[in-house]
Amino acid sequence: MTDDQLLTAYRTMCRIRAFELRLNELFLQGLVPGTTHLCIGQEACAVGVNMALTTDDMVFSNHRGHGHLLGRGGDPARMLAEIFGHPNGYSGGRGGSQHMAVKDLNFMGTHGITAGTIPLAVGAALNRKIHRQPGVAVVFFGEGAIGEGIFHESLNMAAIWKLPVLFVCENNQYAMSTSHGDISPVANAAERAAAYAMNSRMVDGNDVVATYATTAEARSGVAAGEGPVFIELQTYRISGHSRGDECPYRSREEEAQWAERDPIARLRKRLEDAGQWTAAADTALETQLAVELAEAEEIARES
Amino acid sequence: MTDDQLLTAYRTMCRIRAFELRLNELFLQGLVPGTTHLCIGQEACAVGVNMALTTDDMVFSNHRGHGHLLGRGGDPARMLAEIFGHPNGYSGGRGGSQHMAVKDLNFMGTHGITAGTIPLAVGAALNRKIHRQPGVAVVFFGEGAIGEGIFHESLNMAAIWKLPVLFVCENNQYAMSTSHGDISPVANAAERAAAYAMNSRMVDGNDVVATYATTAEARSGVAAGEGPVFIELQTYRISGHSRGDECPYRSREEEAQWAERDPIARLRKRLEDAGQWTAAADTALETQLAVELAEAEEIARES
Amino acid sequence: MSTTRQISMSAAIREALTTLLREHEEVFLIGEDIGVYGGAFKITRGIVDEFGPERIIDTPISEAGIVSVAAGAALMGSRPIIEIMFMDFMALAFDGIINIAAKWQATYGDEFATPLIIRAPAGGGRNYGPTHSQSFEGLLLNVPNLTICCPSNPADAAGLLLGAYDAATTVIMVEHKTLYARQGPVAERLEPVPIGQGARLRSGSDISLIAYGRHVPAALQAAEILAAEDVQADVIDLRTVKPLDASLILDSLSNTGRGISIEESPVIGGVGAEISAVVMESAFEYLEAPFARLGAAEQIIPCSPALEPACFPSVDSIVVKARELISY
Amino acid sequence: MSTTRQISMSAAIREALTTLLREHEEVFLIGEDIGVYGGAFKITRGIVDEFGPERIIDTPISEAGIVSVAAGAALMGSRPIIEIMFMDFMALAFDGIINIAAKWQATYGDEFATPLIIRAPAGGGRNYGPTHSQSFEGLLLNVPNLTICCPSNPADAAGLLLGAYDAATTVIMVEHKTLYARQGPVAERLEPVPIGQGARLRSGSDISLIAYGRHVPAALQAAEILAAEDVQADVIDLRTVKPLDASLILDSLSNTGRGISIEESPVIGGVGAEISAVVMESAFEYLEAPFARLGAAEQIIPCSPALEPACFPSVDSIVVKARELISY
Ligand SMILES: Cc1ncc(C[n+]2csc(CCOP(=O)(O)OP(=O)(O)O)c2C)c(N)n1
Ligand SMILES: Cc1ncc(C[n+]2csc(CCOP(=O)(O)OP(=O)(O)O)c2C)c(N)n1
Ligand SMILES: [Mg+2]
Ligand SMILES: [Mg+2]
Repeated sequence: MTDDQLLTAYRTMCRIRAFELRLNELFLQGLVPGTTHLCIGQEACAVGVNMALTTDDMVFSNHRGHGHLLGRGGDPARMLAEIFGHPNGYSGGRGGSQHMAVKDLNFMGTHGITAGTIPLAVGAALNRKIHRQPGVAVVFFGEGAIGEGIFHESLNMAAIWKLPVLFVCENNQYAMSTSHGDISPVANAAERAAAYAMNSRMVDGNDVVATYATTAEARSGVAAGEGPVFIELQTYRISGHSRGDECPYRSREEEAQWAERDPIARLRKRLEDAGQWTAAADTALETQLAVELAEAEEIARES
Repeated sequence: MTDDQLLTAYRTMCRIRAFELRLNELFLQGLVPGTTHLCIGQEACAVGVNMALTTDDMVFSNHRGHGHLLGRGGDPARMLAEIFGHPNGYSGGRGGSQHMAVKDLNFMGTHGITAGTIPLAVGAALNRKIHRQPGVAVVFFGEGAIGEGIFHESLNMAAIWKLPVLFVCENNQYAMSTSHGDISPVANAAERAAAYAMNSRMVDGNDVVATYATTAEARSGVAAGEGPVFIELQTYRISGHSRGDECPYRSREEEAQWAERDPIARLRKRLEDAGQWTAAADTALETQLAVELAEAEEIARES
Repeated sequence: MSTTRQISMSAAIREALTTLLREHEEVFLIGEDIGVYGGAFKITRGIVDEFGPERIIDTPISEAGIVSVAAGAALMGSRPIIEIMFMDFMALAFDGIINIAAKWQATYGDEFATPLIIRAPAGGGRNYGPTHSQSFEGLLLNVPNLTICCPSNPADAAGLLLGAYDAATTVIMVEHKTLYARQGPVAERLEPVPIGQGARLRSGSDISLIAYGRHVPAALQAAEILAAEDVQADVIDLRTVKPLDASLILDSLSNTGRGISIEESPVIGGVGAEISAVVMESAFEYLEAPFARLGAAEQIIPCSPALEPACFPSVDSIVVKARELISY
Repeated sequence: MSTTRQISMSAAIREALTTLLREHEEVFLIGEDIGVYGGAFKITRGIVDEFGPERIIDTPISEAGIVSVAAGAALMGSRPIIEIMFMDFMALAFDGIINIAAKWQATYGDEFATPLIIRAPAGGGRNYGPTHSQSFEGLLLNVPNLTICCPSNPADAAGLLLGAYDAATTVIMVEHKTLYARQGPVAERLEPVPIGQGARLRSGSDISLIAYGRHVPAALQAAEILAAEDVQADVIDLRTVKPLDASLILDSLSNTGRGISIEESPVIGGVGAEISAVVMESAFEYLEAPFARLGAAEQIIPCSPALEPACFPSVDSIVVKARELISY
């Protein structure tokens, strides 16, 4: 990543974090209908992957998709409008947090059915292959989605047909309350790829640089027709699963350990160490994001 | 296998072959309703596995299940009655070839939905584990069944819960017209086990001795609580997939090559070489089986 | 009748599950995040503490596998009670329900029963959007050998679970998520509710309001409003939608000659269609107006609080439809 | 009208598929063993020779994946035509149908259409037993945004495929397997049949016989028998069961005052229930007898030739029911 890219990554990650934190506040105030899933702690995944993609690429998301969409350039005002259920939301208020898509961005949808978008990405890639069009399909899913049969059917088809798909598994250690170790016979999600003779990578998903680099490298092979790649991003959901989750299923020590690996703090330190960033810049950014967000909220509310 | 076991295996394999050949004739004469799937060429799988099991074990089958049931001790008369759709059939004529089960034999069912019995075997094993009862669950399925999501969900659960299940994949190279190579990114079905950190074995499924030995060895580990095992039996469906299949999807050369590995001919040769069997004995067996079968047919017809 | 207490539907279901677990060692619970987490709706909260993870089984996210694995255990004598986190996800398990659970015993014979209770939080009203708000009882009605229960109150929710255990067949328990917090009287000692029996909650001779689940309270409210207009409604709580209590429906319609079904499924091909057809077949001579149907709109269920309510029947829409039929 | 020729329903479907493949490069076929093997019912036989394996895609045995992968391709502009080998196996793909294909466009907006045609050989009569004889149109009727066609003859089978292409939505094409070999007149140049329009195949003012698929020929035969008894039947071929051609049904019933629905799905919660409810709502004043339903029995479909026929409507059962209504 260039210096500029690093700064962009940092700003986008902070924008995502600010968005999610504000959403949480709104939630606690009872201003958000339905439910929503925050990606606090996983910002480097969303940003690192998205920055390595082109506009031709088709991005499929899941239930925890705010970061994916913001990372792809989504408009916070229209996202908030959607979450509020307002007509100007990306899905006219019909979908809410779990169901937004933006054609202009080739952002093909967050979705409420676990693993449901994995086959869609494979199909999108099939379309590209048949019509020899550019672009790869990218699908974000959690390690919990691996439990679904459709995960297997999808990876199998992508592999035998050598389709241009990047399977991006954000392994945030838990599926709701269930730890990966309790539902996986293999230690790492990436080991699943062996059953499909699929290339795989394991990356520190809290390191935006590594995430970006791995995605960019994998993407170029995928785009060149070398077949799909499975990327496991190891990360942690700092927030609860959804509203009102006090996380009784994990220890405070574990949370503390992962807090030390907070992707935003790490990147900031890196930037500061490299002289690219200062505390003052951070304060300024914080203010700027707050203003931006307040504006977005205002627009969303009135829409 | 002891000498006696070898002879038993040979007789059972011949009984299965005779049953299937006769069924094919009846079919061609238009005397069999619906459809049916013959296991000609796969007799060593059915017999080798079944002989390694105990009466406590629960056997689940699939659409190509005549051999599995005969190998478990099924009554040809009641099987034929079922295939004819007669009231004395194992399922009262309701199920036909693809749907028969025999409680006394712990034979839990042939079934018409590809891969459908795999989770049932896992559930049966779960029941045994919860109630600390003896016996393992054994499920026969074709390599084509691996395409189904439920295959993945089932193996995953069996692995994480260390359930007593033997997954027996009869890789007869084709799923209907589709060759294994066209629908599998890995060369051998057994490689799928890696995704579940599951022990696996690859065996010549046309060698009844090897099939028996591997199954017996695997079964003892499974019964001892060491977790499930995946066994791939490499074999070949000599018959067509079902009625009227002229096998345009495979070459006559390939068929000829596999014919040389006919499990029955191979076992006969082995017995003859060891002085355990003669041409005269074979003729006598043939006659005996024909008589048996004619009787069964008679009973089935009148039932 | 024994003395009662007021408890929520959640608490009643939890108590019924606990009772079944205590009384029958063959019973186990299986589903996603039902142990420590207590399920998305906290119905099983605390149960794992008493019975341990061997009988309160947390699974991977594998709805198809959960149902079919449970069916395999049932085949060997277990009595699994499944929780599907949202009924919408049951679509992933329809093969196991339709081609296995509803067929094994009927095909292979009585020694091959696969008794299952499949609980599922269902329906709209919580702004959860298109994939977290559906209720599939209308769709599943067309599957032979399936039993479908849709309780409207705590006592029935618990009682139907006990009744489903006794019935020892495949029972889908449709629990409307907006009812979980509702309080109601429940007998000190839970009493089974027999499968297939509806209940008349209010007698009236002018119009039949035939509802289930969350629309039962709505029908009762509508009945109050109508009573003020001198229209006496006969309010039937179906409790079980398959098999339907056809004799109770006939009994009601033969008195009123007018009726409305009120359901959570989409109207087209839903529960009301079956009720209407049954009324057509059995109560034709008594009809003074065409039997009417209210149910979910023919569309996705939107998330927006501004849009969602219009998708479902309401006290208002029941009253309006009733007036229409009365003045027919 | 152009000149016609007699061809089988198989041949007509094959021709429609070929036409769509030739005219629209976005079209591809996807399914199990549809290439060299030509599918279990040989409908696609030979097609791969013209279009190659890139557009006639043989898949692993993965019904759920087939539907959802095709939906993903459709989302990007493809127009996939899926074959599910037996409709029974569609249960494995209901999540993709219900939660994806029927919802994506409605949820995300018109830019996110996922037009799919899903063909499935369906129904009984071939002694294939419980897992190879079902017909799910009655069940799928309850899914909003789905279109369901059930052709009864070669021209409609081909025409509805073209109509489904034009409609560009999610269309389930229920092809009764006993009809494949049936011959019928088909125009030299295939003509689209618009979705949602039934056809009156015979006019009569005494009783309406409302059927689809394989029961249309049966209804016509029953009409002949009834005519000999001086009962004139109005025979309606629904062609599309969702959306129903309600105005044609009303038109028929308003003339006859009596009617029977004849379907392949189980009666409870099936297509006939919806028809009966529609008749109730729109033709109540015209009814001289309660509208009646015939359909599959409430049980598994047995394999035995001695048992299977009793599960389904027949010319006989239609005639008996018609006489009953006439003398009502
Ligand atoms: C088919 C289906 N089953 C269950 C759920 C409920 N659910 C929503 S998110 C979730 C956990 C998903 O875990 P993972 O895939 O690891 O993603 P994460 O939430 O950790 O980002 C579950 C079980 C669902 N939405 N869809
Ligand atoms: C769910 C489902 N999909 C498709 C079929 C149709 N079908 C029957 S057997 C078969 C091939 C199965 O292949 P394999 O598992 O290798 O077993 P084999 O026939 O070779 O013994 C297929 C596709 C089915 N019965 N069930
Ligand atoms: Mg996770
Ligand atoms: Mg095979």
